[in-house]
Amino acid sequence: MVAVTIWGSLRQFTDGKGQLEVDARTFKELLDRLSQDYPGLKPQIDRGVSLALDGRIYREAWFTEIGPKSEVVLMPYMAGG
Amino acid sequence: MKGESMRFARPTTETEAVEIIAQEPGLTRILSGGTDVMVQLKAGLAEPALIVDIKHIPGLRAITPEAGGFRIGAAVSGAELGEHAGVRALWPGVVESAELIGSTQVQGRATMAGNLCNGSPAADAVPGLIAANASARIVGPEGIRQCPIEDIPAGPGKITLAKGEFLTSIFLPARPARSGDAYLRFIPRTEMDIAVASAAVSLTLDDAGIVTAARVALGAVAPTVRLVPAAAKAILGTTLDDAALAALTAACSDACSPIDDKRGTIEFRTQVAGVLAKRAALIAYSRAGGKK
Amino acid sequence: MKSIHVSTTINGDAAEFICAPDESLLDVLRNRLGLTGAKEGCGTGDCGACSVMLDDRLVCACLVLGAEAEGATVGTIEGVANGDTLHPLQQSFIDHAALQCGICTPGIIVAAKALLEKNPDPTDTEVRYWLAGNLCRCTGYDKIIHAVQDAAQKMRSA
Amino acid sequence: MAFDNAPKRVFKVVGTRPPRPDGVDKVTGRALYGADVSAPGMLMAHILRSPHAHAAIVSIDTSAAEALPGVKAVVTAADFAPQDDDFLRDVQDNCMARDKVLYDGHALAAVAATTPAIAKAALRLIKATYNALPHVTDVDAAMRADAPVVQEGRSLETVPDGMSPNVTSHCEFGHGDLAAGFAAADLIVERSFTTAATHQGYIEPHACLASMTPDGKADLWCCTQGQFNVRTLCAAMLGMEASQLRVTASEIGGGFGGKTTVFIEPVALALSRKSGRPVKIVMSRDEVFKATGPTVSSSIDVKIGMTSDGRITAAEAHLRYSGGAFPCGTVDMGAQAAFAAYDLSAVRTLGWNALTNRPKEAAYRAPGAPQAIYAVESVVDELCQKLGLDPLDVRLKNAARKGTKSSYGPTFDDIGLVATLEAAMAHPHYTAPLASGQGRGLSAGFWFNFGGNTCVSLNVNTDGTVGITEGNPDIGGSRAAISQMAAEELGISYDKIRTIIADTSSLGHNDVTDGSRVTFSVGLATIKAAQDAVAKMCSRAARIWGIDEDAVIWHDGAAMPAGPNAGKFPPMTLAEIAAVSFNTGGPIAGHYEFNADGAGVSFGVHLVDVEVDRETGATKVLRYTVFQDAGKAVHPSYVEGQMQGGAVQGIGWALNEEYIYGADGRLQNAGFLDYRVPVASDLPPIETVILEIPNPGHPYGVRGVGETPIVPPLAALSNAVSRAIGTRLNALPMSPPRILKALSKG
Repeated sequence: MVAVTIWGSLRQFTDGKGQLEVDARTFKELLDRLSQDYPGLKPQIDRGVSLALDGRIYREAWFTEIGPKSEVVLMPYMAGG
Repeated sequence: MKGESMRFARPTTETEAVEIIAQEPGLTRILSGGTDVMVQLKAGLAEPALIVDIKHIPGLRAITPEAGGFRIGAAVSGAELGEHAGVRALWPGVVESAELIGSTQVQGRATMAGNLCNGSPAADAVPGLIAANASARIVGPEGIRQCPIEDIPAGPGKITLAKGEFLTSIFLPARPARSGDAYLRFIPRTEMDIAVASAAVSLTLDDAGIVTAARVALGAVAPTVRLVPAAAKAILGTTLDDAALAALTAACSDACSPIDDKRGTIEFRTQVAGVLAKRAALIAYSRAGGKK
Repeated sequence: MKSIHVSTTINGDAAEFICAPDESLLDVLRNRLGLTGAKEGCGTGDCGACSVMLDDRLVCACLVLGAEAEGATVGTIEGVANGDTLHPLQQSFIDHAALQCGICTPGIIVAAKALLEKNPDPTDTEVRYWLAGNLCRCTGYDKIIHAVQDAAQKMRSA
Repeated sequence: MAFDNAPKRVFKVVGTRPPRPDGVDKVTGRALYGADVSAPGMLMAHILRSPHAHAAIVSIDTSAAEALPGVKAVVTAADFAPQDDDFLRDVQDNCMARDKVLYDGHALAAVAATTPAIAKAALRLIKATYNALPHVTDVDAAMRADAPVVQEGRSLETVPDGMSPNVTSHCEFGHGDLAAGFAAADLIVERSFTTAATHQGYIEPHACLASMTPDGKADLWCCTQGQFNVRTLCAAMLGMEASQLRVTASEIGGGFGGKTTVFIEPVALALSRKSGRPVKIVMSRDEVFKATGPTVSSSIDVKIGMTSDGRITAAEAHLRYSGGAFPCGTVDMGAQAAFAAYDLSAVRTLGWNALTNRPKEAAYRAPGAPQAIYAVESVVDELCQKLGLDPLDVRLKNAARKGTKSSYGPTFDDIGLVATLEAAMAHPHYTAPLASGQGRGLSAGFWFNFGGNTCVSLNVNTDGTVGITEGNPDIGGSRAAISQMAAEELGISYDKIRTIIADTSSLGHNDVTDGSRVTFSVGLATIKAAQDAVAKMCSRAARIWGIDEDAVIWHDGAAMPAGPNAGKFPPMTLAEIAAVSFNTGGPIAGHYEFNADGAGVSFGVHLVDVEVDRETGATKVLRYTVFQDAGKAVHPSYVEGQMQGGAVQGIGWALNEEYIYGADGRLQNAGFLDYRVPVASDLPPIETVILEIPNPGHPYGVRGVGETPIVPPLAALSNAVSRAIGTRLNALPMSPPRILKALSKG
């Protein structure tokens, strides 16, 4: 299981929880599991999210491996100039 | 359709120019430096039927000494004017104001006459010319006439020249010893802007440093560049002491009837016009040999 | 609209073209003569990207009618290098990384060349005011000023 | 063969300042930009734009225009494919209005004709009938319940009930107990700020040349930050397959984020399809301002609590951004970036985006961050002033560092903020004396930096030279940096390498040149492609020598036996291996494609001195110094150039640049005369101090550098002006009328 921190405005879809326990070993598994367990998050996940793994930001890499002790933070998908 | 019937003429005499212009019933634009005309064409603000390039009329690109002053041809560019040591020595404020029109590139083309005839209340060259009591030579179907510069602007984008008339030269008069002039404008940047407010002061001193004659003109604070006799009166008979400067500043602010627009507010223009007049007066005073 | 036939001199060579009465010199250079080194950034004389020399005066080609080139001499960025030898300003702009996107560069080099011909030893402030009509959005102008001054120094000692 | 995967720290080519490969083309006028090419039989097109801020389109009658001699095609929204995807539909509707025009300048029809004059004349013959609607251009006004509604039904599920339909998204970030934090503060300052929309102000207007043939194949030449993105968007809008559309990126005359989307490209393609002729569109400057993407405008509240010794106890920000007439996610980035420079135990940022009748926002250098950080850094400065604390001390005391839980969630790895602050503290600028009427301001700044999809090919030529094919338009010297990294990795000299930018048919997908990603991501791919080629060259050498591949290493531009046991052979240089490549297995090439991550965040600190004329409100910038953690600076001149250019764009934003709307909702200043970007004479030298804190996510330690420098100037200038005049200013730009008004009140 990994602990995923979500951002504040998504808590309305997770019964107010800011951190979710998910059984996932990769970014893809994490997204699938979150969409399944918290259907309210699916629209945001479909629009795009980034994943910060131990401080490093991954924008869309499905197979990024997540260790059980990793710090996992969900972030909106971002664009630059 | 734009430009469909547009003609371009390049007369080589004044008479020829007058005839060509008289024959054109539609909108005519005189091209000397072209820095306003070209912008109007680009923006579709003007769709002239005739463009008359007056640069090839003899004398229109010349600066000629006359009666102790100078006659500046209507097609003399700011850069050419700035390189003329004689005019600069006699009317430094006028020359500086002409040199403030646009960039170095625009200076290579833009003329005082064009700046005047464009009719902008913010025209940089105009307050200085009015303060200098300059006049314009105008030709047209009815012949030649001389006209004080302050009688030419008629409102934003409007001038008093009749259809068929055009300006051939500007005359800067001689001036007494111990005279000086100066022009200041406010722009948000250091270059490349249209004046948000401006002021020109021309004055003459006696041996004691007392102002014996003065003319003050303001730009961008009314529908036309405005001569402000009350402001001149405020400094006449003074040595530009603090009280006189305060009276000048107040008279200038009182003379303002500006608008709020993208370039500045009524409040800002009114306040800054007074400040600029005060600062210009001090420069003119120093140029006239006055010691503060 | 009747086209006008114009005979002129561009970068030292005789040139002829026809143009519409309301056509700018910039459009003529770019669209009729294939000289696309002068750029149109604004078309209203506010950016300087179309700087060229007209009868030895620095001007914005967008503020000149093509018809006005009759009998005149025009100098563009394409004529600044001497054959395969770059002008010292051109070399200096490369050496000092005084360009990023490069769109303003032709205009700035033409303008700076006009400055150094008039004033071979300008102050930084003089360079900045002379070039105030040449907008550059990439560099913040710092390296441009260095490049002009370095070229000026090299030209003085050449 | 074996690679040393340890980060490289000693460089031969990286860190030097060679001439850029496109330099001569660009100083001689030879470089071809968007508007510089023509095609035989080419038509010129112009676009009809809305004079209304907001109106329903009742009808568009193009028949008279079509009948005008010389007109070859007219298109409207009906000529584009219907889109199901919200994002694509918005981009398309912005290119050509469908049912409503949403802002002054919104396109609704286009004409291609044999001459530009005919095309313009035809525009006047198009009869567009409008039903004018109430408009709103101010973000706070747009959020009110009774505001005119710009678009219905665009609110995401994240928006709380009861808000105006103009509010399209809501976000919240942060951690900790705010109430407890504020209770622990000795002083709390709470202020509201506004920032005007600004434009990227690239000097090159958008331009393109499209050519589609009757068999449905098309070529598109355009100035863009990303030709692959242009292909994706245009193919979808035209209903084409990607393979049939080849997009070539011209040289690009500035972008800064503004050329990361499409405006005229699909229109030119549609006109070309309809007319059967090549079609060129070049925007006027007026069109660029009215109808391409400026930044968001913003209204921001910030509340920060501090102890009397300068420790921040709690921080909160509410950001209201408007990205114009279409939904916009930029506020998410502003909300995440707002407090990134601080190590905070209690922090919360809330953000909302609201629709207004303004053009659709496009990215601009660190999108969303300058506005938020301006507000935060202004309040921090006011706290420092009120508590009598040194503003750099306070920032150091609260600085984010390795191990800090960032305000947006993740924990920071190696970051350079503390080093940057210390460099500013030690710099003579910080302690130089100031005269009366002058003020000194500073601000920290931050940007995330991105990686992204990247694909690079590297070909070893038989004469020992190397060609690199990459897919990102070079907007500020990246070809030089890419060549440098290849030279470094291959061990050959810089001048043996030529890097070119591929069209979309010549290379796999590359994301747009944005997010400060190119030197990082394309550089990384180039290094990997070089390693791929090196592996092949080692293999060729091994076969020539008849030894095992693993017994060959690459050193200093040559293959050599790994040790005495591998055999005694003199090193074979790249040129020697290349010369016999046809005999040893054929051409040698390296390739790499990936989706780059690990870009590494970047911090900067700016110091500025100003003098304010108290009678006119004019601000003169006297001295400016930029400090930035750039990671390894590959070509330091171009790193400095990014720092200087970003700083000056920020100075413009702070002092004079703004979108000015009239009561009629129309843009008042759509030109460089009244949209006042800084000119050379406005500025002092911009001094730069590069700190090279290596990015652990890159073998050379490279970080993105392009975006961070626009972030600090806003607050640095505001703090300097506020200190100079003794009154705090809370709105940008600090135009002279605003400063004079503040002085008369203060």
